[in-house]
Amino acid sequence: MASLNLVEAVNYALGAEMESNPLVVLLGEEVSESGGLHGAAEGLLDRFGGERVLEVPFAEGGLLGAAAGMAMYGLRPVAELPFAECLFPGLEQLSVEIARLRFRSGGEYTCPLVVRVPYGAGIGGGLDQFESPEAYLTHSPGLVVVAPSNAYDAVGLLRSALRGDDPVAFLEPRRLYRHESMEIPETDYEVPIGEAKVLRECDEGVSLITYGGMVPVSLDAAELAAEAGHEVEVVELRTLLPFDIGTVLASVVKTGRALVVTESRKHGGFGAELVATLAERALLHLEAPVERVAGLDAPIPYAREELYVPDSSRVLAAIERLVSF
Amino acid sequence: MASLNLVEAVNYALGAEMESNPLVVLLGEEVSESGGLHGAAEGLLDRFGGERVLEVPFAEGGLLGAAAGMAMYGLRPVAELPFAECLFPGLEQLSVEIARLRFRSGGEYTCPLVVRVPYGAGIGGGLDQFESPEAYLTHSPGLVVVAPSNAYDAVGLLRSALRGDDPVAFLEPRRLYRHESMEIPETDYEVPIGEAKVLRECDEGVSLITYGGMVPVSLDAAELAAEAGHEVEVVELRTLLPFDIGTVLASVVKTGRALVVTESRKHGGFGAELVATLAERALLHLEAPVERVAGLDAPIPYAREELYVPDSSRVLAAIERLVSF
Amino acid sequence: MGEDRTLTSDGPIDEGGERADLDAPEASGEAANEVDDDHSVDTAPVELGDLEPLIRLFETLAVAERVDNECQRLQTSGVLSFYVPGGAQNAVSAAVGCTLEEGDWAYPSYRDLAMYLARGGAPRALFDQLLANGRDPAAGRQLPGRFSLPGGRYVSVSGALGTQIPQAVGTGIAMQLRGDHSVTLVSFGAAAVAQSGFHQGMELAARFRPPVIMICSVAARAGLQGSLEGRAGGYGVASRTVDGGDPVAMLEACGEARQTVRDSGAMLLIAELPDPALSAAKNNGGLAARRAVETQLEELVAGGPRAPLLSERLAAILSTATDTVREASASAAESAPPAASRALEDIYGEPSWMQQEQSEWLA
Amino acid sequence: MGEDRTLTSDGPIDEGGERADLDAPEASGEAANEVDDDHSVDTAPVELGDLEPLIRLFETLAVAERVDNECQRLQTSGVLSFYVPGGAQNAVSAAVGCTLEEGDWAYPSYRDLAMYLARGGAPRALFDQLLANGRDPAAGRQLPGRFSLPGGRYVSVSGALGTQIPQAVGTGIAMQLRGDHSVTLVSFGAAAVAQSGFHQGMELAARFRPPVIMICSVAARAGLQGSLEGRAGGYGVASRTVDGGDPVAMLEACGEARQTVRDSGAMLLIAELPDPALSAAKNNGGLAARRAVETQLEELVAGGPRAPLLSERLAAILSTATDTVREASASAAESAPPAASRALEDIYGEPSWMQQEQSEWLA
Ligand SMILES: Cc1ncc(C[n+]2csc(CCOP(=O)(O)OP(=O)(O)O)c2C)c(N)n1
Ligand SMILES: Cc1ncc(C[n+]2csc(CCOP(=O)(O)OP(=O)(O)O)c2C)c(N)n1
Ligand SMILES: [Mg+2]
Ligand SMILES: [Mg+2]
Repeated sequence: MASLNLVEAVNYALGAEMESNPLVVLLGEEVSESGGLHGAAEGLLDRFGGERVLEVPFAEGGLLGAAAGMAMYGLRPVAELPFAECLFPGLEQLSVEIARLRFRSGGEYTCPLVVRVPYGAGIGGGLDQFESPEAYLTHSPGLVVVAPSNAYDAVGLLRSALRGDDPVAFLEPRRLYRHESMEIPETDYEVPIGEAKVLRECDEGVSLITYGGMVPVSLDAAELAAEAGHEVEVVELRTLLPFDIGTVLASVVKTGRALVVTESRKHGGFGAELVATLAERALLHLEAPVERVAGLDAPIPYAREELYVPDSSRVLAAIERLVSF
Repeated sequence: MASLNLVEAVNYALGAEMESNPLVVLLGEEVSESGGLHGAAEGLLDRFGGERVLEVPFAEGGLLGAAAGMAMYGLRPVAELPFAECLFPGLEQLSVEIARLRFRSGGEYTCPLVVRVPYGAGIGGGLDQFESPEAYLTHSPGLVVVAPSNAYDAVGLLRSALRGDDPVAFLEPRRLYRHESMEIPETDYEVPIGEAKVLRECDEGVSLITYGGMVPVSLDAAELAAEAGHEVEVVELRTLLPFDIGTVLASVVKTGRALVVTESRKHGGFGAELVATLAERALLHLEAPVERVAGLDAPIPYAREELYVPDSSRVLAAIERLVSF
Repeated sequence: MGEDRTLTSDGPIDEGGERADLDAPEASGEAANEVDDDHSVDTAPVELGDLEPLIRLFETLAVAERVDNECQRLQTSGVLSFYVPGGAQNAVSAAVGCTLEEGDWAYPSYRDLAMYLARGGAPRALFDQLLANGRDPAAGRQLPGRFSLPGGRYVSVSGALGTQIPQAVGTGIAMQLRGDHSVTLVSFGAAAVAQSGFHQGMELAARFRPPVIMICSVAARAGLQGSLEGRAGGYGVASRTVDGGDPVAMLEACGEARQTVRDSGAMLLIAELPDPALSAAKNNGGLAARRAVETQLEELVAGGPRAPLLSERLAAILSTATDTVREASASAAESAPPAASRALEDIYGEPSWMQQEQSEWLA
Repeated sequence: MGEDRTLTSDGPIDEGGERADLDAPEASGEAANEVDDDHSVDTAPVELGDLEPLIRLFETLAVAERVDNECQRLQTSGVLSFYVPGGAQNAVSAAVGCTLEEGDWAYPSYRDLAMYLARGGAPRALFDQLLANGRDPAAGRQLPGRFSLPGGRYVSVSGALGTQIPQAVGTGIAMQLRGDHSVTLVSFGAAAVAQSGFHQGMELAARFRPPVIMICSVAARAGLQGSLEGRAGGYGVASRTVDGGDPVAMLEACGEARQTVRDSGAMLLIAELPDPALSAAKNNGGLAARRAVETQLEELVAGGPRAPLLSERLAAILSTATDTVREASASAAESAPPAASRALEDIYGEPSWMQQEQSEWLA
């Protein structure tokens, strides 16, 4: 197969799943024109027709509500949002309806759907379009939240999401859409929900836990740290809810130092859950305070966005603080 | 003045502020019939008329949007929600518009309004009405989030909220509306935003950090612990965003043991932020892992709600684990 | 649902798993007392055959009325902490419920207990849920009145107004895509009209024209701005206004609506309820509706040889309904509460480590 | 705003603080090049007095057209990463902007640069914002085209479609309560109609009848379900449809709408834009609109003694506009970017400990 970047991988996986499972349908705004705002649906309307690729009115609550009704009936809808802040008009459907439906109905109804959410700073998206919305999603038991950082994982996670029993929020780091291309195996592989991946190993040093758009930044920082003689183990979560607590704890117990890198605003972000889990369960193993490198507690500005979003030098500085503690 | 319970205190403070400041207006659903769903607006329509007490259509996004437009113009709107889950239809207005307006406009426009949110389990409210919504609010720089647990603080915090420069989410623990009455001073006192209160002091033992509906439960547990010979310092936050980091840290540095008690679902809740802050800033002072006592990671059931919501015996058990660590 | 779905080449999706079918009511051993699929009672004489639809409507209303009364009694005596009567909406709800066919889906409102009954729900199961006991399929998680009907394609009501409207439209669109000739019904009150769910549902209905009956029960147009008929027209969605106080007219209108939406896509049915300010008590609506069906039935047989048969039949229905409801309520009250473990079940297909760990807290 | 508000016994609320007033433009030393309050240029001869409103409209359109062109040039050359032209909406936007009076409030859409200009915004300030430099009052935080106008009662546009509609209605209700005889204007496109903000705004407008002009610019009704006029009627809100391609007709309609909403509450003004598929390029709309005003003006003076005066005046406006826009763009490009510290300012009235602490990260 050709080498694909992240957005091409999403497009490919959508097409392949629609091909093999006639219950999979795609709903989105402007999906007929140019395959949606980011082109992830490109060509799908032509391939599968207007019955499988539905262009909905500009209302994200309606989009998610309709997807929920389709999922309850037995289809496998994929709902595409234009950008992260569009979650808000749909959050009542996602948090109160979709996430709780199985519980509410005693298991009678379920909502196995996928909500695709292009998210994240670093692309000049302005202050009200591409935030990091995971904190609004990871407090909802019943939802699964995943965030791939590369084409391979995007394909594998999308497959798992479309074959599982639960509603999945699929966070797509907008800044990585065209970051890197990679060869995608022809095989029908899946990336299991709930499994983190250790991208870089070490025995002692710092455990760096991250996901989504912060993966390349973290790897860069780890490389810089290594050049300066500090080892860093990089754990990429891939699934945020339920995150892979075993892998995270094992790493931190081993290294004794933990750094959580997220792009979202620091206060009240998902990074706090990761740090809290470590404080509860790995305290005696910690040789230094846990640190968070995160976005500013501010909206994301259009100009000078680099001030908001963590870069490898901020990550590196934190690594250095931790090793020299 | 007569002795007031929490909901009477809210009613009293609203009336008093409307009396002294003609810019204060109240908007809500069914506020003309019986003063809203919980009676907090009782009598205000008669006292101030339909121009100051506005009954809006059943749409919480509209309610908050209209309140924002009034606040920008210069009024001091108080928007009453029927219950916590009604935040969701209004969260786009609150998170993307109201919280960010000052930043977006370079300080030109501001939104000093108050959103009143009756919240919390313990009243048989069923699984989709009275959750603990603070995690959806405390990730929004620009918002202030307060949660009184008694009539005195409710009056003082509502005054501060209505006199400050920022939008305030005012969380009212529904289970405490009629829990206890207390004498309210005749003076025009305020309870400052951002100041926690130490409800029970000790020099060593456990620092218990809590707020809102969990305050009485925590005090009960502290009392039981004291009877068993374990001292507990109870810190009531009162303001969640920005919370009083000085008081929290001072207490934990002193005792070396920290317990965070929240009613909300554990995972991704506001409690995680409190624990993370301690892991970052007080690690060397900790003599035991930080613990969270929280609601189940599940929706709140109508029947057997007591299984979901923390009670004093769960809090006590955590205290005992911490002191015997 | 959700698991074991297999794809049929065309037509509705097979339901695998353990769902009971409407026409195969659960073997709960109390079939005689159940309002089941065809609502016949053992004494049904063939001679009233052409009247059966109205008799079924009558029976649904009779049971609903008794449920309302019993629940208000339980509420007064403090047994039930929360109850919203079907009341005047019983007529609408029963008529809709009697109209729907097996493959149809229903998204009810919190006042639609009559629809629950007409859709095959047994009074005993209903009281198990009202009293939130261990036999409640939803383990007492829902507020009283927000029923689950396993196998009934009757979606558990949510506490958020209007959210069911775009969901129902989604189900209708799914029916279209799958070549399923069933219809979807969604019921809501006047307050939901201001909510975004109504707007979203109408937008989607206008764009996709799915087979969805949207039924809005309004009392004296209270709380509504402008004209609901005008709004529907503005979206390009057909509407029809019916006297919701007249169950016979409702039944007819629902039957016609079912045909209409299959032929030409979604429509809004506006059921005008009697002004609550005009009726002595909220529940009177339920009584009046049952009486209205009775009158209609009596007129149809008036002076003829079937009059005594009918009269006997209706009396039997009433007395059975009374016994059934009394028994159901008593039985429900005696049942144990839901098991503690249910507080952490049905979150995910497989419990995550969080739910697994926290089950210790339940001990 | 927000601080130092003092209550006047009746009428609008005093603005304290450091806001510039519309009739006291900021002493930025470039008044000659600014499109300021009365839009006169130094050469304005009194003889054209009755034509001034149209001349002001012409001037607004001329500047807007040049801004659009310049921005498309900047975009092509990679200087501007994002720009949505006013294009065909310039006619609507300029007409509305020229109609509003000082105390009126405007909630624009992202295509309303002409309204920004007509409301007193200077091209230089506009380019400072487009290029997100350090002189931008909002410190470059907003996407290009989402302008702030200090003192202009022109609310910075949000990226979320439709949210400004209930906000505007809230401002209108506030005007009612305060006995302020101003009006509020809110502008949006067809896509916002499906959003809940439109529905909420219409519901609130119908209930409170505040002095709000809701102007919806639609191109060939694309993306709209049903009839927008019918919808407005369904809510009980008056509507009027105007040819948005005709700025002169728009100006008249806006003036009438302003009177209407003061007399009888909110109305929906539907501005029909030329079908984008029919116009060669999006921006042609801007050019066509300016030409339309020119034609109208020429007809008004045709053959008379004022013709040469007018012609000279319009030529001067065009040439000034060209220079002003070129200069503004060049000046903006040279200005330094916003200070790093601005990334953590304007969050709260007083920065919280979080912002204070994090300012270290900016170093
Ligand atoms: C999103 C949301 N907002 C508010 C409420 C509170 N609420 C519950 S029922 C109700 C009124 C319903 O009125 P109507 O639709 O006329 O139905 P009725 O009960 O009168 O038959 C309201 C406002 C809610 N449940 N959900
Ligand atoms: C809540 C929300 N959903 C989606 C979008 C993405 N979006 C931005 S502009 C736009 C289309 C606007 O179309 P229209 O109203 O016709 O205005 P036009 O730009 O065509 O003048 C969309 C869907 C958004 N900004 N906000
Ligand atoms: Mg009603
Ligand atoms: Mg358009």
